[in-house]
Amino acid sequence: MIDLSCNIAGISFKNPIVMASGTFGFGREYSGFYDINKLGGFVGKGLTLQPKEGNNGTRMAETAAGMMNSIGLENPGIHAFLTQESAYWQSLDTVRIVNLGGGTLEDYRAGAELIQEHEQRIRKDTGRSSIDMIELNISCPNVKEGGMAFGIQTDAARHVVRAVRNKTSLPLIVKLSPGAENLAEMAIMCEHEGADALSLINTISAMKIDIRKRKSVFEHGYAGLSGPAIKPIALRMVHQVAHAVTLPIIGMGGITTADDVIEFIMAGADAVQVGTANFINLRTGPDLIEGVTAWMEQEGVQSLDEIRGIIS
Amino acid sequence: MIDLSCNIAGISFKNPIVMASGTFGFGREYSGFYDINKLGGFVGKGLTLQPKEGNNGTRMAETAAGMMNSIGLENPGIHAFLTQESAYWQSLDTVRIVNLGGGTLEDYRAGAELIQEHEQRIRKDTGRSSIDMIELNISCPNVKEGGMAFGIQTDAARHVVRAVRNKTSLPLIVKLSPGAENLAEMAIMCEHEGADALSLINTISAMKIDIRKRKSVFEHGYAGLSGPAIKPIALRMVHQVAHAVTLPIIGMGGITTADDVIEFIMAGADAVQVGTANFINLRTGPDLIEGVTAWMEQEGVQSLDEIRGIIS
Amino acid sequence: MAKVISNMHLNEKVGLLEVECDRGGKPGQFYMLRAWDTYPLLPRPISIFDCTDHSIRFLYLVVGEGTRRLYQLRAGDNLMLEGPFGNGFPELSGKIALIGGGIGIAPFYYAAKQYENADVYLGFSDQPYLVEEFKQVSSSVTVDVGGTILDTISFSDYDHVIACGPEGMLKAVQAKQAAEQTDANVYVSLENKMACGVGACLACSTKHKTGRKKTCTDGPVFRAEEVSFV
Amino acid sequence: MAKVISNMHLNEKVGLLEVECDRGGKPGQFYMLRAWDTYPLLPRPISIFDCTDHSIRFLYLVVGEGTRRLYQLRAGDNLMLEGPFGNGFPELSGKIALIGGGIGIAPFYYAAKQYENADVYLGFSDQPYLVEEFKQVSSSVTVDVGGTILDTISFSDYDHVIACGPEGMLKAVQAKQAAEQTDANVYVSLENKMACGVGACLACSTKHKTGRKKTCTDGPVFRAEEVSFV
Ligand SMILES: Cc1cc2nc3c(=O)[nH]c(=O)nc-3n(C[C@H](O)[C@H](O)[C@H](O)COP(=O)(O)OP(=O)(O)OC[C@H]3O[C@@H](n4cnc5c(N)ncnc54)[C@H](O)[C@@H]3O)c2cc1C
Ligand SMILES: Cc1cc2nc3c(=O)[nH]c(=O)nc-3n(C[C@H](O)[C@H](O)[C@H](O)COP(=O)(O)OP(=O)(O)OC[C@H]3O[C@@H](n4cnc5c(N)ncnc54)[C@H](O)[C@@H]3O)c2cc1C
Ligand SMILES: Cc1cc2nc3c(=O)[nH]c(=O)nc-3n(C[C@H](O)[C@H](O)[C@H](O)COP(=O)(O)O)c2cc1C
Ligand SMILES: Cc1cc2nc3c(=O)[nH]c(=O)nc-3n(C[C@H](O)[C@H](O)[C@H](O)COP(=O)(O)O)c2cc1C
Ligand code: FES
Ligand code: FES
Repeated sequence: MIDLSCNIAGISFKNPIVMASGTFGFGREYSGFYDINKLGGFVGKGLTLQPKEGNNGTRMAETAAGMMNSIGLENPGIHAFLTQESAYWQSLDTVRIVNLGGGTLEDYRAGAELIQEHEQRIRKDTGRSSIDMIELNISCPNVKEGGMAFGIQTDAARHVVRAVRNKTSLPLIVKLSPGAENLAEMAIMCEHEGADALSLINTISAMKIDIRKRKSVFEHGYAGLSGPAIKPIALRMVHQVAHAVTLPIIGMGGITTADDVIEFIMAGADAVQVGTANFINLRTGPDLIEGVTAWMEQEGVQSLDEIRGIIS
Repeated sequence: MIDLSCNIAGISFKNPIVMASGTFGFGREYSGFYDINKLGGFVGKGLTLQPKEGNNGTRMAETAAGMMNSIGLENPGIHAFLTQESAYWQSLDTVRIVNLGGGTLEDYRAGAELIQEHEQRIRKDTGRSSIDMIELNISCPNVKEGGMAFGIQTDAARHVVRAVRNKTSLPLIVKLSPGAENLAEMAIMCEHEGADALSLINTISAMKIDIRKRKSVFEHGYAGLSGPAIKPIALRMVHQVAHAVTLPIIGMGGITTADDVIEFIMAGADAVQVGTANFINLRTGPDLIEGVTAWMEQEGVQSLDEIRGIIS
Repeated sequence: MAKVISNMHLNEKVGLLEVECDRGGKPGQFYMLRAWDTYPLLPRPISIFDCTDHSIRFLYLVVGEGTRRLYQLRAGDNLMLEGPFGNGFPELSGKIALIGGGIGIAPFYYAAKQYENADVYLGFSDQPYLVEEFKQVSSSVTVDVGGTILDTISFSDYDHVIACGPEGMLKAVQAKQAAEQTDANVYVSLENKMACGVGACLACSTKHKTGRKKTCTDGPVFRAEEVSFV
Repeated sequence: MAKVISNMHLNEKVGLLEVECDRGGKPGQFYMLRAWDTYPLLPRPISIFDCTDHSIRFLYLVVGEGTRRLYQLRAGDNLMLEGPFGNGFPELSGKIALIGGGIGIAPFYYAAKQYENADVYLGFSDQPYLVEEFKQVSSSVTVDVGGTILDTISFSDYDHVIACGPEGMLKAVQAKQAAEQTDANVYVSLENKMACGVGACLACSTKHKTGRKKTCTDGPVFRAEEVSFV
C-alpha cells in the first residue's frame, strides 16, 4: 500500500501537495474545479492586520519560464477574513494554513493575537478547528513598509518570529525569503526561536523594464519572480536549509510536475507547496497527487520517507 | 549618425556587446564564424595560476529557460595562456579581457602579478598590447577550494580586490556574484578598493537531482544557473548596484535579444556581457549589434547615453 | 483537451478559431486558452465569439507570442481550454447598443444573437472583417474605419450600452456617459492581464469607485461609471 | 535557416530527416540542430547520416524534448542548422569494421559509402530498420537484434574498427581491444552533452589518458585506448 501521508509539527497531511499562499485564494476559488479536500493542504492569501488595497498598475508579467507579480498583499485584513471564511474553512477536510504578513513588528504581533483568540474561541464554541497552522511570511518583497527587511537580516527576523511565537499556540511555519543574507543562519535562528517548521522559497526579487515606455513595468520597480525558471535555485536553497536544521521543511519554487515534487523531497523537503503551476493548469493539485502516486508505484517506493533527504 | 561606442575605465569599446567569460573560449573558437573584431570586446575563459582539470561527471544540464554548468574552471593556467594566446590576442582589434580566478588569496595575487609582468614586457618589446583589462572573478561557484567564499562576504572579497589591485596597472573590473550577502555593500567596497568597473552577475548557485539515480546531477551537488531564466533577477541586481556606486557597470545574465540589451542599459549598465546566448545561436554577437542599432534607429536614439540609467 | 475544428485567417493578424467543446457559456464570458507546452507560461483569456452545443468559436488578434501560437493552429491540433469564466453581459431588454473597437468586437456577435433588439457598432483601424456575419445577427450594423465609432452614437437613444475595446475607447465611453447625462445603463468589458482566471491570484484586480474588483470573476463586465481608469 | 525536405518516421521513436543544406561534411561529423524557438534552450548534436551537394539526412532517436520536436517536423518547416562540426572519421584504407549499437548506427551509412572495404555491424535492441539501405552501401551487413553485436566480431580480422553506440558498448569495445591484443586501430565516437559545439564552453570536455579533450572539436572520434571511461 502506497502511503503519501506526512506529518509536520503534529499536523498530519494526506499527501505532500500543499497549495501556496497568494495563488489559491482562500480555497473556495478552486473548489468548483475539483475536491480540494484531496490536497495535503493549502495556504490562504497573505493577510495583514489592516485590509490592504495592494499595488496599482501592472501586477503581473511573464518572463522566460517564469512570472513576476506585484500584488502588494491585497487582502481584506485578518478580521474580515476570520469573519467571512471561518465557517467555510471549518467545513474542509484538508490542512488549512493562514499566511500572516505585516509591515511592522506590531502588526505581526497583533495579527497573530487576533488569529489565536479567534481560533481558541471557535474551537471552544464549536468543538472544531478552522485553522491548522500559521505560516509567517517575513519575506514578501512587495510591501514598501519594511516587509522585506525582516526577510533579509537574521536579527530583524528574529524579533518577528519571537513576537509571533509568543502569541500563538498554533504550529508555526516560518516562510523564508531567497533574499536572506544568510539562509542557513536564518533557518537556525527560526529553530532557536521555536518555529515548528520552515517553508521556502518565496518569490525572488526581480525587475522588468518596458523599453518603449522607458519605465519599470511595475509600480515599485521590482517584483517577485516565481515559476519554473526559479526551480533550480529553490531546490538548492531547500537542500541547504535541510542540512542546516532539523525542522520539517516545506519546499517550493517552480514546482509543476510530479518529478519536481520528488526532487524537492529527495533534497530534504517533508512536503511541498505549489504556486504558479496552479495558473498554468488549474488542476495541478490533483494531477500532482496522481503523478507522485504513479511514480511511487513504478519505483516501488511505499512511503516518501524512503527517499526523503536522500541527497547528501 | 548612430554611435554605439562606450568608454569604460579609459578603454573604448566599439559597442556595448562583450562576450562573457567561459562561454567564448579565448576568442578563436568563434572567429571561424564571424569577425570577432566587430564585438565591443570579449572575456576569455577564467584562468587560474595553476592549470586546472575542472570537474568530473556531468558538466552541463538544461533547466526551464536556463542551463546549469559545473565546468569547475578547467583552464590551462595563466602561464600557458600567456604563452599560447598572446600573439593571437595582439592581432585582435577588440577589447580583450582576461578573467582571473583563484582558490586562495595567494593564487590571485601571483596570477595578477604574472599577467602584469607579461603585459608590461610585451608592450615594451612589441609596442602593442595583448590584454586591455582584467576581470576579477571572485564568484565562481564551482571551485571547492574557497572561490565561493570570496564572492559572498564583503570582508573576504576586500582582501582579494586589494591584493589584485596592488599588483596590476591594467583597468580592473570586479565580477560580482549574485550570492553576495549584501550586493550594494560589496559594490561599494570594490569602489573603495580602487576597482575601475564592476561586472555582474555570475551564475546563480542552483541544484538539479536525477531522481532515477537518486543523486545530484553534478559532482559537487550545486552548479551555476545561467540563461534567460535568470534575466529578471540579473536586471534587478544591475539596477541595484548602479544605484549604489558611480563605477561603470557591465551587466549580464540571460541576455539573448537586443531588447534585453536595452533593458540592461536602461537599468544603468554601461555595457553588457553575453554568455549562454552564444550557445543558443553562435552568431548572437553580431545579431545583437545589428539589433541594438536597428532599435536605436527606430527610436531615434543617437547614443546609448540618452537612455543609460534612465530608470530611477 | 479540445480539438481544433478550423482556424480561419481573416487577415494577417486576425483569426477565427473553432474548437470542439460542449461547455458553452454566456455572451461576454471568456475561456482561458493554452495551445502550447511550456512557452508562454500562462494561458490566455479570450472571449466567446460564438458557441453551439458542441463547439465554440474565438476571434483573436495576434499581438504577442500566445496569440501568434493560436494563429498557427491547424484543424486536428489539440489545445487546453478552461472556462467559461467571468460574469458575462447582463440579461437585458429594451434597446441595446453594442460597441466594439478593434478586436473588442469579439464578444458582440454572440451577444447580438441573443439580445432581441441590439444595434451593433464596429470600429476598425483599417480593413474591416466579419461585417456580413454581424449583419446576419443584427438588423443595424454600423461600421467605422479609421475614425472614432463613438462619435456616430448617441447613448441616449438606447436603454443599454455595452462597450468593449482598447482602454482609451472605454475611457471615452465613460466620459461620453457623463457628458450626455444619459439614463442609459452603460457597461464596459475590461481586459486586464490575468494569471489564474478564477479569482485566486489578484493579478487582475483593479480599482473601482466601490473598491477593488477582480476582472476575472467580478467582471469582465462592469458598469462604466464604477470603473476608475488611471 | 534550412528547410525540411522530408521527415520519415521509421518507427514510433526513430525518424530520418532530410533538410536542404549545401554545407556537407565528412562521415563522423555532426551538426547542431534547432527546430524550436525557446524550448529547449540549446540546439542538439546529430551526426550526418548521409549527404549530397544540396541536402543532408539525419537519423535520430526520440529520447527527450529536443528529439521529440525533430520527430514532429513536416516538409516545408524551417530549422536552424550549424555545422559541420567535429573531426569525423579518419581517412583509412584496408579492411574496416563499422560497429553501430542502437542509434549509434547513424554515422555509418555515409561512412560505408566512402570507405572502399567496410563491413557493417548493426546492433538493435528490438525492431531493426534501414538494413536494406545499409546493404546498398556495404557488401557485408551483419545484424543483431537483442544480443551483443560485439560478440560476432573479431577485431583482429580488420585493419580498422570504428564503434558508435551507448557508453556501455564503447567500454566493451575498449575491453575487447585489450583482450584481443589486436593490431587493429580501434576508434570510438563519443556522445557527450554539448552546449556550444565549437570548443568554447568545455561542457563536453572528458578525461582521456593523455589529458582532457573536447568531444566537439577534438572528437567526437577518438582512439579507443585513449579514452578514460568512468
Ligand atoms: C476577459 C478578456 C477577454 C479577452 N478576449 C479577447 C478576444 O476575444 N480576442 C482577443 O484577440 N483578445 C482578447 N483578450 C486579450 C487577450 O487576452 C490578449 O491579447 C492576449 O492575452 C495577448 O497574449 P499574447 O501572448 O499574444 O501577447 P503578449 O503581449 O505576449 O502577452 C504578454 C502578457 O500580457 C497579457 N496581455 C497582453 N495583452 C493583454 C490584454 N489586452 N488583455 C489581457 N492580457 C493581456 C498576456 O496574457 C500575457 O500575460 C481578452 C482579454 C481579457 C482579459
Ligand atoms: C557528436 C554527437 C552525435 C550525435 N549523433 C546523434 C544521431 O545521429 N542521432 C541521434 O539520435 N542522436 C545523436 N546524438 C545524441 C543526441 O544529441 C541526443 O540524443 C539528444 O541531444 C537528446 O536531446 P533530447 O532533447 O531529445 O533529450 P533530453 O534528454 O531532453 O536532453 C537533455 C539534455 O541532454 C543532452 N543529451 C541527452 N542525451 C544525449 C546524448 N546521448 N548525447 C549528447 N547529449 C545528450 C541534450 O543535448 C540536452 O542538453 C549525438 C550526440 C553527439 C554528442
Ligand atoms: C500571484 C502571487 C501571489 C503571491 N502572494 C503571496 C502571499 O500573499 N504570501 C506569501 O507568503 N507568498 C506569496 N506568493 C509566493 C508563493 O506563495 C510562492 O512562495 C512563490 O510563488 C514560489 O512558488 P511557485 O514558483 O510555485 O509559484 C505569491 C506568489 C504569486 C505568484
Ligand atoms: C559554461 C559556462 C562557463 C562559465 N565560466 C566562467 C568563468 O570561467 N569565469 C567567470 O567569471 N564566469 C563564468 N561563467 C559565467 C558567465 O560569464 C556569466 O556570468 C553567466 O553565465 C551569466 O550570463 P548568461 O546568462 O548570459 O550566460 C560561465 C558560464 C557558463 C554558462
Ligand atoms: S486572474 Fe487571478 S484573480 Fe483574476
Ligand atoms: S560543447 Fe562546448 S566545448 Fe564542446
